[in-house]
Amino acid sequence: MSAPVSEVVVWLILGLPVASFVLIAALYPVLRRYPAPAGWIAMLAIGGSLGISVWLLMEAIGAAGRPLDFETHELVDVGSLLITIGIRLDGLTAVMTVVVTAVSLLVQVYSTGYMRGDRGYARYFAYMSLFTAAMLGLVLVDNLVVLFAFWELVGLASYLLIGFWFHKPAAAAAAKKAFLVTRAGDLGLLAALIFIWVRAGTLDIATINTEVVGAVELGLLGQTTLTLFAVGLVAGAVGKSAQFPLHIWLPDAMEGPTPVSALIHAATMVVAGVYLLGRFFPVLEASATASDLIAWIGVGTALGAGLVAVVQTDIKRVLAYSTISQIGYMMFALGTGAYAAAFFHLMTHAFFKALLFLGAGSVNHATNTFDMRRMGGLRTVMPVTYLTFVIGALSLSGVIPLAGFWSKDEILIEAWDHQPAIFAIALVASGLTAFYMFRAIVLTFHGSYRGGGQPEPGGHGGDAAHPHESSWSMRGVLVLLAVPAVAAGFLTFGGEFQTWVLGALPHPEEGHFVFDLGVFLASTIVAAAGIGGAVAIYRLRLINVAALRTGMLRPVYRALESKLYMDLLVEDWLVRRFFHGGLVKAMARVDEQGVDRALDGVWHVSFEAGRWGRLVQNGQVQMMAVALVAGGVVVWGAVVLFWA
Amino acid sequence: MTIGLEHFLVLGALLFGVGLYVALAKRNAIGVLMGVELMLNAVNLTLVAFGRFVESEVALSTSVFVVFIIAVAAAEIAVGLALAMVVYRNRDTINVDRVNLLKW
Amino acid sequence: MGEGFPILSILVFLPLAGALLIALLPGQRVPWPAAAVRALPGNQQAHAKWIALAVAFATLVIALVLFVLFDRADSGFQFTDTFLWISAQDAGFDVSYAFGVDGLSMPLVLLTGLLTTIAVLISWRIDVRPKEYFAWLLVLETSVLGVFTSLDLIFFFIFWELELLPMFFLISVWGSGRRSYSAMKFVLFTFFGSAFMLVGFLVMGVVAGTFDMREIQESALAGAVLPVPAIFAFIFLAFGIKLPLVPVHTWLPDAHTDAPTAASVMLAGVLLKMGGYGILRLLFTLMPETAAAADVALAILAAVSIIYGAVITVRQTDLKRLVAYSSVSHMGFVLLGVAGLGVVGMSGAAMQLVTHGLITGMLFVVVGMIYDRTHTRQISAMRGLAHYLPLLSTMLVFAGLAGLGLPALAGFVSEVTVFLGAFGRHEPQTAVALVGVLLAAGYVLWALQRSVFGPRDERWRELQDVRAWWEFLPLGALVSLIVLLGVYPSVVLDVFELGVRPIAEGIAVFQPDIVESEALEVARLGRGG
Amino acid sequence: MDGVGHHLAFWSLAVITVGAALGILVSRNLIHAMVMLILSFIGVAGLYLLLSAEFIAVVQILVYVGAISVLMLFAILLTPRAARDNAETAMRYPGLILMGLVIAATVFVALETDWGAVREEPVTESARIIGQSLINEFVLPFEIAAVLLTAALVGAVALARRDDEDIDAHEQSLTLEGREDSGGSS
Amino acid sequence: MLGEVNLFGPQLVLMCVGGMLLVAELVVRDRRVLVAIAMAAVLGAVAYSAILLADGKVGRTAFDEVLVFDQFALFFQFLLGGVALAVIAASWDALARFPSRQGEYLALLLFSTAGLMLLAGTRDLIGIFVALELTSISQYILVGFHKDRLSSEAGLKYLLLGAIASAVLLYGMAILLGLSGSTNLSAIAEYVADGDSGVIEALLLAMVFLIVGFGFKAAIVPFQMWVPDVYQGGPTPIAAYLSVASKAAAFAILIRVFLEALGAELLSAHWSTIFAVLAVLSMFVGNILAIQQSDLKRMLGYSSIAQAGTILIGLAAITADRSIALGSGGILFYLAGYAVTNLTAFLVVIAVFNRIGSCEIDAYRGLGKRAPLLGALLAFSLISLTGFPPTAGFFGKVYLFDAAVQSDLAWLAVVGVVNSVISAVYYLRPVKAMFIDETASTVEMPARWRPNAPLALTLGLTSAGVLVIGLAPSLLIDVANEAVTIFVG
Repeated sequence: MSAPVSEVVVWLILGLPVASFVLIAALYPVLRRYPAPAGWIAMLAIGGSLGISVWLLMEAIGAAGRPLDFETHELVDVGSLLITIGIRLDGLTAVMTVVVTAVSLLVQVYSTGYMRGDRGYARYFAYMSLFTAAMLGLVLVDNLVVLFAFWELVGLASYLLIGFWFHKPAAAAAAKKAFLVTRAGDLGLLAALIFIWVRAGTLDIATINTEVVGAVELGLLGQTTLTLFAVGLVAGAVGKSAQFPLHIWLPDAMEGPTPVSALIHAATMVVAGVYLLGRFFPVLEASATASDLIAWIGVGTALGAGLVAVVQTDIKRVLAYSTISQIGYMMFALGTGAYAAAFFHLMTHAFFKALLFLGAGSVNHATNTFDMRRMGGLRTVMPVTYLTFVIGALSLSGVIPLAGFWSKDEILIEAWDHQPAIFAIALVASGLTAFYMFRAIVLTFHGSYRGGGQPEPGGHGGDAAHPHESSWSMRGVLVLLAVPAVAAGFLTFGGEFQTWVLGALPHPEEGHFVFDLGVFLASTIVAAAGIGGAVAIYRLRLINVAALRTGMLRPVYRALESKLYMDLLVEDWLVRRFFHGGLVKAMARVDEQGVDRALDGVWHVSFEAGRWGRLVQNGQVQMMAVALVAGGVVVWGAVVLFWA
Repeated sequence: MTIGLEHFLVLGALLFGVGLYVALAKRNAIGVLMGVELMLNAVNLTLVAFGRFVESEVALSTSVFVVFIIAVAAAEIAVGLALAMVVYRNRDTINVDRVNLLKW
Repeated sequence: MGEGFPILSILVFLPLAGALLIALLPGQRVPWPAAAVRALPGNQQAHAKWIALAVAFATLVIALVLFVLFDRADSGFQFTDTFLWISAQDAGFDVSYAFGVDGLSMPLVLLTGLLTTIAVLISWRIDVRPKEYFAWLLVLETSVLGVFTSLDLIFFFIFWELELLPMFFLISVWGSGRRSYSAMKFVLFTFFGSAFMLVGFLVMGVVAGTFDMREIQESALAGAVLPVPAIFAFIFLAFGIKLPLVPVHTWLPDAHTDAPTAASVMLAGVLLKMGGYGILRLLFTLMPETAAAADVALAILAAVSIIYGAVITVRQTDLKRLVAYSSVSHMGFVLLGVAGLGVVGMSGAAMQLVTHGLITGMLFVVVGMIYDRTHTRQISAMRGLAHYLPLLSTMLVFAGLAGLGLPALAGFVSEVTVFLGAFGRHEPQTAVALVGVLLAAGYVLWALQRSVFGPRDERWRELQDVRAWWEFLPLGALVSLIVLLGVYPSVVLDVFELGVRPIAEGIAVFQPDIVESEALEVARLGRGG
Repeated sequence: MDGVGHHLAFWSLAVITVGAALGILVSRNLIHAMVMLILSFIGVAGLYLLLSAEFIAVVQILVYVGAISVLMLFAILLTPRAARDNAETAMRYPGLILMGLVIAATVFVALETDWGAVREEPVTESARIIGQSLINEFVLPFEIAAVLLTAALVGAVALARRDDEDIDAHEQSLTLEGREDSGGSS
Repeated sequence: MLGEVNLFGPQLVLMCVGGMLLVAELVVRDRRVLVAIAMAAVLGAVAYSAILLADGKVGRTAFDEVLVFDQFALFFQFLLGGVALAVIAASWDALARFPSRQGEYLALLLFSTAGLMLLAGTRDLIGIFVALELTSISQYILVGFHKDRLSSEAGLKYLLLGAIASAVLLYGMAILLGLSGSTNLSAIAEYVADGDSGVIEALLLAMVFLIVGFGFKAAIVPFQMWVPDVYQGGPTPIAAYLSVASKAAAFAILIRVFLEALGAELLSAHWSTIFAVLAVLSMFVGNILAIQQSDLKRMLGYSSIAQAGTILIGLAAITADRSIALGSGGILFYLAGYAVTNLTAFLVVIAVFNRIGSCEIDAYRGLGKRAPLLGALLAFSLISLTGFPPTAGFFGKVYLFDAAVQSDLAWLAVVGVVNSVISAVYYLRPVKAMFIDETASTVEMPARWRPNAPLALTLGLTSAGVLVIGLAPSLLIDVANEAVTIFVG
């Protein structure tokens, strides 16, 4: 099937943000002083990308989500290694590009308000363009190595944006942590791609999904090979998508600007892992081990992160843990075979989580803080923010008929079919979601105002003593995002969305709408319980939280507040004590004491030998004569005795 | 027992060894030179003995050799003594164990 | 550039001629050869650097022209320039003056030309004995170019040894810290290795009856005084020290740290490459059977170097030393790729030579520029440089990221190629080596976090960011090349493949089961079925 | 050579020669050692006679006893402030051991080697024949020896002579090598 | 008869002019005239050799084979003549210290050179002995020629040791003579070739005593201990002469005696091993002790011991069938390269000593600034001694090591290369002092100065030699190999 669109046009999706990045970088000396055009350049580019994406989505819909055929280009051809680059455009890609470009555009519009007055305004938009480009590349390409390249570039953008305010040591540290932890997972992906190439001789995604999987089914290739490959993919996904045990970077990543959190750490980049596993869904399906692995990791993460979110006092961290938890949902959805549901949730989550983050950003603009203990009562001064935030929270909590409900419901149904234990845990997590979200709403918007934070020197934001509603660009974006947060779920009714996404699979099937009354009731009850509980505890103060904290729930609290000891385990024990304190020290000892010492020893010995040797040369002529004659006699004796 | 080549050779060997000891152990430079002379005499004796006893054309060359050795020995001694004098002038001693400014 | 035109001789000896010209420049008056530069700005001593720049640039241009003219279909030596130099009658000691380039050496020659030009540029402010400095720099270039283009073992060895003296002087006169200790250590280590290499060469030459590396056959070495593995080991020692491999790497951090910036650039950029080049050109080409048998040991050595180097790097607090130690780790990849025995691995290894040269060269350039401004190399003493030195900090971040193997930058390509090429034969070693990538991210990011990031520090308020043309030029060139090779590696990789293919074919005779990739068998079957 | 006379002559000369040499070895007085040396030379001359090498014997007496010994006596007399003893240095014991080893080696070789056919009667050899061979086949060494003697003579004179500039040179060297002076003695 | 004397011509020229100088000195006191006469003599001798060569006299023998004019001898005549010229030129300043004895000095130098040339060209034990003594006695006197404390001590030590060594050598010759019944090397060779094992001990003793005697001159461990003292104490030009000319001639006679007379398998197996062991010892002892030195002259003394060890590799490297001349040819090649190299080093030392009166390495600090050219030349020669390309020393070593490898002595080559590494430690020390150390020497040093003209000229020639041999060794290798073809079976 020849593609109805020119390849160049597709590349433009990626090319426009790249151009934006290059342009801003090139004009940086000017834009540094007069930053406003930077935002326009970036938005124009991403707007263009969005336009093309939507067009392509239409095309993809037209093709029922089946991949369109594009040419591939040779990038590297050495020996048996052939790395090509080409476009993979199918329903999945089209949906992803639209989500990415749409959220991206909205976030950038929002950013023009949020970042106004920041010294790094232009730099910010350059980074954002870079990120968008990388993310689109990740989604679009058809070769595993190239995908990996974009995968890492996305990480780079994330690194740069988390560390955007690098003058804050916490931001710099968080950026490093994010990069390192995700890279640990990336190693798995790298290993997987090396492995599959060595074993199967191809890096083409489509080939792997069809021929290689087929070869395994035919017994031409070991099942282990596929499993190891899939496990490697899972490792990569776990790192990038902040799943247990590599989730620890995401909460720290909240040190970045809030729009960044919204775009990268909620809507797009962190779900790249989901995309990756979805991309290789046939592989995952073919490997039960990997499926189970990801299912249990996902659901465990969903629950654990939900628990930790309950005790967070920083609104962004609540959202971060919520993101981790929600991605856990998508992950176990993939693990349980709910491919389409996972992506449906990915899409809805992108919108409502971005909305929530941007709402948090709006609040931050007013109060100069993310600490919910210093907020309260903002409902009256920030009505738009409040309303949209509540919509987002409801959607997230899975309240019918908002978008979140439909996507989550679909996952739960599949889980129920597949593995009731997972369903049960997911249900608990769902309740927790509702609980912590409304805890956050209550603490932030209800009650009385608790003073806000100090404005940062050189930062933006206004007078925290008198909070006010944000600028039009920010409010407008919140409203715009609220629309899909409410309505995106309706795409599922005809099974359209599922059809598009399923079209990406080698053996596509017609998507259809699923609904299960039992599951619906269960999830709704749980959500209601969560909301009710939060309101009861934090608004109506039916239970004394402080007493609980110091009372019988103290160990639980401590465990939750220390993030279930994961940071401690990794940072303190693994990195600080084992790696730095043990391994590095030991090796450095070897380095300092080993080779050089040995050489010093040789040098020392020969030097000392010289020092003593020269004493023989004591200027006594008869000493010399003795040596002379003795030399002769000894040589003769030795020869006669031993050789002759 | 006939007095044969071996007798002279052993005698030469003994003389050589004693001369060597004198050269190696005596502290006076002139004493050392005496030892050297003894060694050369031992060589000469050996050569002459070869010339007397060995059945070949060697006789003539040994004699000539000995003459050359004697001449050279004389020259060597002369130069040696001259050098000893110079050392004496510089150091007021000709004891070789004290002539050790140059070392290490 | 017809047959017989001694273009390579000109290329190799042009820098030497330049060095002589500079050395002969009198302090006071301008002689006729230098009269041409009378009009140029600067004082008398400035002429030295202008001449050096002109010569280095001319060499670069020649190298570039050769690279363009290089016949990409011919896997043999091109532009050869040969005559019998030493012919000892009946003594079996015939040495050829033989230059030639093939796919393996061509990019390295280009790299040398480039980095020397950059080294000259970043030394623009040298005011201690500039004449000697630039002269030595050019002598160094000649020696390195000679190593990359020699086709005769003894000839090769001469250039190999010639490189020691310029480095000795560059480090010990213009260096810092314990420079004379470091210079001596460098010389002794290298000399030690090359001494054994010489014995290896001689043994080969004696038994093969020629020192011409195009004519030596491993099968002919069987009757040598030393068993072939011993010859291999002797020569490998020299290359291992140069590369450097753990445990003979300890000269490197000292030499790098104490050398002046340009010398560090040259050292990391081209001198270390001589080790990797030698392994491919001499060991694997001339002794394929032994090489094929030694691959497991080599891969283990490589993995140890990669991990050990990276772990030690983590501990460094001196920015330059950190970069230096990272070289140990990065050069381990070269050996790993080579140990893969196939075209992919060797191409990756060769590519790693170039990319490491560019990236580490750039790191040293930037660190040197930072040092020129802050007068410290201690990471703990730096903080928030990005506030006052935005461009330089960006460059440091860029180079650091390139160093940790970020895609779209050069390092990624070579590392991935190496991994792909090595994994088939050495699964455990390659798997261990993968961890090195993570460790690299660890030390690079740690260093960046503490040096360029962080709150403003008033101490650096007065610092000037990059502004001079001689600072922009090297940075710009390096950045664009790193990006170019990262995005479109084939421009160099194809040439390398041309060079390593015969080597791999030679080895394949002894190791028919070389598995780089199960050559699409499965995929084809799957498609068919 | 098996007559009683031969035996008597050989053994007595041997005793004289080696005994005198040992006398030098044990003597603590340089003059005594000198006398012993002359005695030893004479003994060797006697042995030459026994070996029918009359010409060599004469030369031996003339050069060694006549010239070299006198030279040595002069040297002794010209170094009045130098120690007069003939004591041994610290090299005594190494010297003894070495003497033993060398004698063992040379005696071993002398006795164990098959020196070939032994000539019963000595070839008659006279000063004339030696002289002829010196200007025929050995003319070259002869000429060289002449130059050698010249060189030695001239050199010895040049060394022993006191020149004005030598005194300067001596003083100069004292200042130049002043550092090393502390260890030495004068 | 005249034809025979003709072959003796070069040496005769030296001897006669030497005698004339002794006389001329009484009349002429002008240093220039005397030096000119001496140089003319050397040039005349060399020219004479050249004429003989051109006249096709190569291969002739004279005086009942006592003297031989072969290519081997010719090689050394040219080499030694060149060295003598350089040493005479280098003595320009030294001569000023003893104006009344200039003639003697030069004459002795000529006599000694004549002796050395003869040494390379005799095939008779008596001739060897007399030639050796001629050169030795002249050298004893020359070493003590300053007559100061150090010089006289050095002279006396050299003489006493030399006398003992000659006695030992003579004993060895006596045994050889007694066994073979001839002083002629060919006759000895015949004897050794069909010698039976019953005389092996005697032959070995003679052989070892010859090694002692010649090894003393060549400065091989353990017969080397005089070297540093004599180099340090004697006049520096004489030290240069000893380290180059004397050593060269010693190796010449070693090659001639051992290859020609004792070359039969019966002995060569033994002496090859002995030389290998002594080579190792010499290299290690020379190098390790040289590291300790602070006086450059003394350091060069130790270095010359190590160099002797390197050269010995060539003697040890005798292939079983001796079909190739690599080892001995390598020695000749190395000796020539070593001659120009070491002369360069010594000439700079002389120049510096003449100016600042010190040979301490510390005194060389800052020399690179004060006298860049001199410093560069010293550095260049030291680099050549270490064996870095592109110098004479490099090819010399490569060639000798190649010889070792060809003779299945790869281990010896390894020891050799390891020792090259060790030697870098001390050879680079003066380089560092001159060019790298910033703290200036405490010794007063004039700002910009040049050595006297003869020295400068010679220095230019020798250093050019180092470079030329390093760049185009082919010619010299051919000549050296040609010279030893007479020994090749």
